Amino acid sequence: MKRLLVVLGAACFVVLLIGAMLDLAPAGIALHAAVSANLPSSGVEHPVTAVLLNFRGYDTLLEIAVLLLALIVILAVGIDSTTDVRPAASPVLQALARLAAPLMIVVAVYLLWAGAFRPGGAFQAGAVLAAAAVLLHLAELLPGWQSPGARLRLGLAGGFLIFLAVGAGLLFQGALLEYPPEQAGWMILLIESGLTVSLGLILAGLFLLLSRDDGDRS
Amino acid sequence: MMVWLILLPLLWASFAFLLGRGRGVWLAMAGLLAQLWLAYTLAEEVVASGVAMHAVGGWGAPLGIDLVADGLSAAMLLLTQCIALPLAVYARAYFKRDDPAGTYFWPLVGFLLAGLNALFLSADLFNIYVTLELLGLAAVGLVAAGGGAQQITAALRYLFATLVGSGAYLLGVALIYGAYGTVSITTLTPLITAEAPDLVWIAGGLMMAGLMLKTALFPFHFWLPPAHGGAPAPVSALLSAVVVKASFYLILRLWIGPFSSLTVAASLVVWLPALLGTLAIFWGSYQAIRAERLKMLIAYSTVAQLGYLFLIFPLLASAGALQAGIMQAFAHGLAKAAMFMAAGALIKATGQDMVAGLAGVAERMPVTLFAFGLAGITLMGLPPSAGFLAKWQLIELALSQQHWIIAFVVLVGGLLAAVYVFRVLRQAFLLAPASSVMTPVPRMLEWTAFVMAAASILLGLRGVELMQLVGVT
Amino acid sequence: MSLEFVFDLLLALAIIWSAWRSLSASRLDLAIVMFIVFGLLMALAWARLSASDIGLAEAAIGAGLTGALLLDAYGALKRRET
Amino acid sequence: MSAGLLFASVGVILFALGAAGVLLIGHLLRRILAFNVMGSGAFLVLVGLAQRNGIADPVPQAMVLTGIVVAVAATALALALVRRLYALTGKIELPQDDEG
Repeated sequence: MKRLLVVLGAACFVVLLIGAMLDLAPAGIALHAAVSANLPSSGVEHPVTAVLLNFRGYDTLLEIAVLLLALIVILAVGIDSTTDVRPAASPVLQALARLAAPLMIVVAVYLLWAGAFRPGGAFQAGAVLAAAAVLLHLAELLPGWQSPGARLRLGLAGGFLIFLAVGAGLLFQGALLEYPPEQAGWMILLIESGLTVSLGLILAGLFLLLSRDDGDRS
Repeated sequence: MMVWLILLPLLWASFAFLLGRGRGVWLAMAGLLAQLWLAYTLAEEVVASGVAMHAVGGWGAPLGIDLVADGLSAAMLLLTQCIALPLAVYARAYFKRDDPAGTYFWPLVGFLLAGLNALFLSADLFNIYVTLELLGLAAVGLVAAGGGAQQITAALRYLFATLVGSGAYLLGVALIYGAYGTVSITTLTPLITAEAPDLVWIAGGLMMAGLMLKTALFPFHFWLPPAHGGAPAPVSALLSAVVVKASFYLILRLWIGPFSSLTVAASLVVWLPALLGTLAIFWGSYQAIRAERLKMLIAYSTVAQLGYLFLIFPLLASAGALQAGIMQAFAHGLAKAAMFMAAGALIKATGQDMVAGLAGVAERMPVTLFAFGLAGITLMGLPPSAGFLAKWQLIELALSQQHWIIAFVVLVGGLLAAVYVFRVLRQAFLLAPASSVMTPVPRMLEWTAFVMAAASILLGLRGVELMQLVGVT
Repeated sequence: MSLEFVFDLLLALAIIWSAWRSLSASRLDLAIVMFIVFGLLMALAWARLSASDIGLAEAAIGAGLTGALLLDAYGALKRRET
Repeated sequence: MSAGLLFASVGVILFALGAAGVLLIGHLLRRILAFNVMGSGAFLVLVGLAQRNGIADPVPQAMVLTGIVVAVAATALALALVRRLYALTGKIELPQDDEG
């Protein structure tokens, strides 16, 4: 009964909403034009990066807070620490991981640098770093995390704190995250570099914390 | 200045995390004290010189994100900081050194408060989505932290409810952006008033439904009692007193702001929230009267008290309705925080959570019980409490607009509240069985609860200032 | 009907199909694999919407990291059972 | 029909599919999958509908990037809770009775 109701409701919703979307007149405001017009004073050349770190940088600041928060919640909830055994990694995978990991770090740096002009940036770079960590973990070259020590915590929160510090520093001479146009370039690069490292660590941490019951096995 | 209300909690939360497990109490206290001062100064400034605004990044809407503090936001900010500081004092005494639920308490509370303050200040629909997620995940984390199977189950139920709620909200925002090309509330309001295609109605419905789910309005209340009833007392207090009010605030803000032309066009729509609110009052009170566990009783009372907030929607044509709603939010916030704090002390002392096990506490813990009773007076709406002021104004407005049914619901709701409050008090005044042992609890737990309860009464005497603040638009 | 539109239409159907399979597959491991396929098809859709930034992020985070998290959780549940 | 509108419609279907899944599926890992499908649907609507005239708009694109990161944070958190629940109770479903 519930099943039927939900399915019927979902179907009606789809029909109604798609119908309404087809009827829609063009939007009155074209923000992409405003983005292009202000791109020269944003400090970067790639419009998406400009929106992410300048025009709507405040969204991104809060989003990093959400990510850091999720990691803290996982630490606070605690995963069971019973050890269990997973099949040993093959030597082929280990050799592959040793080869791929440095390469992935190079790719991350490239993506970070490229983000100023073309698709790429801190998120993609951080994700690649995290992927390298996960690969190393699967190849058993990097243990799962138990409880992060002081240095690791600094790495996890560092990118967010740099972002927060730059934003707050700018508050004293204007608005939150109001970069002076001539200095916006290096400030955004500074923030993005910090974010790349921290995002890489946090995203890797989400994985390494969840599978930490494998860490203390050997 | 208002920006610091967001940055400060983010800062002390991060530093508390850097310090490590169980640390950061004093950092949090200092931050909370500063936040209280900031919120108070902001409220004074809003009363003196009107709505305050901050264009983040210096761009201004619609390209950038605006932060706006009007009377409504300033009042909610003040309420949040007023509850957070005493709660922090309480929590410090509540969590023992090695309590697993307290290990990351301070960073989580910091992020929660940052989410709340950011939500109250934001004038951008998408930015509000991010603040909702920050708030929701922090709240779920606080419920789950260090908990057993019961808490984890409650946290998962809460998590899915809050995620579906923000998902619906996000789809609404996507449709709004598609229709108008902006998500700035200030820019949108005249655009929606000028022309609202069908799509915008669907968007409005999705956003409202999502937010009602997050506010636990009947029949979306299923997740609230286990989460608020199962969490540690300081967490329950924070969630019941302010977190559910955040999504209510958003409903109100959208209702009287961008969607005001829609709600005027469909006059029957205004009765839907009021109807659900009425059902919430009856169902929540009924469950509270039946509840066997003390904290479940208080949690169901929250379901009921949230119902009052939704009774104001048919009355919003008069300016006083908004003030009555915010007064109720304040009264319930302070009283419910006090009740959960008192309950935490009682549970620690008696070592159990049943209402039936409270016999004898009147004699041994008079301060705590007095706090519980004072908070109960506010919930019932007896003079001179803030709850009385809110309910009295609600009844007056309802009668002046000939909606006698609303006045009737308010009166009956007050009587039902009296039943469940007296159920607890009566039990507490019974003689303790000879076998009962009570562990002494830190004095701080009893007195912070008392201060909050007293505040919920005394606010009734200072209601004029609050109403004046809310009136600034 | 242009060739591009035919491609988009096929992609759209493939996305819906993979989403449906990832929710309805009776075996959990198959469901997760279908979800990863869904993520990769989504990345393709983002590229078609000239949003390669999202495409990159979706492939790396949406399909990659989420997929790894899900598979790891599946493995943990599986190992505990035996 | 432009590519934007086509994918926006796909987004609506995915959202409805995911939402129905979250409501109907008891198994928590599958419910997390359904939540992710629902989120992806909302993201497609956001970008697709905004680009229905065929012009790329970086603003919703940036919003979706933000949304994807938030979604992965929520997913990881949900998985942590599910794994904790499984370790404590051996169950991957929530009990039916919730009015206790």
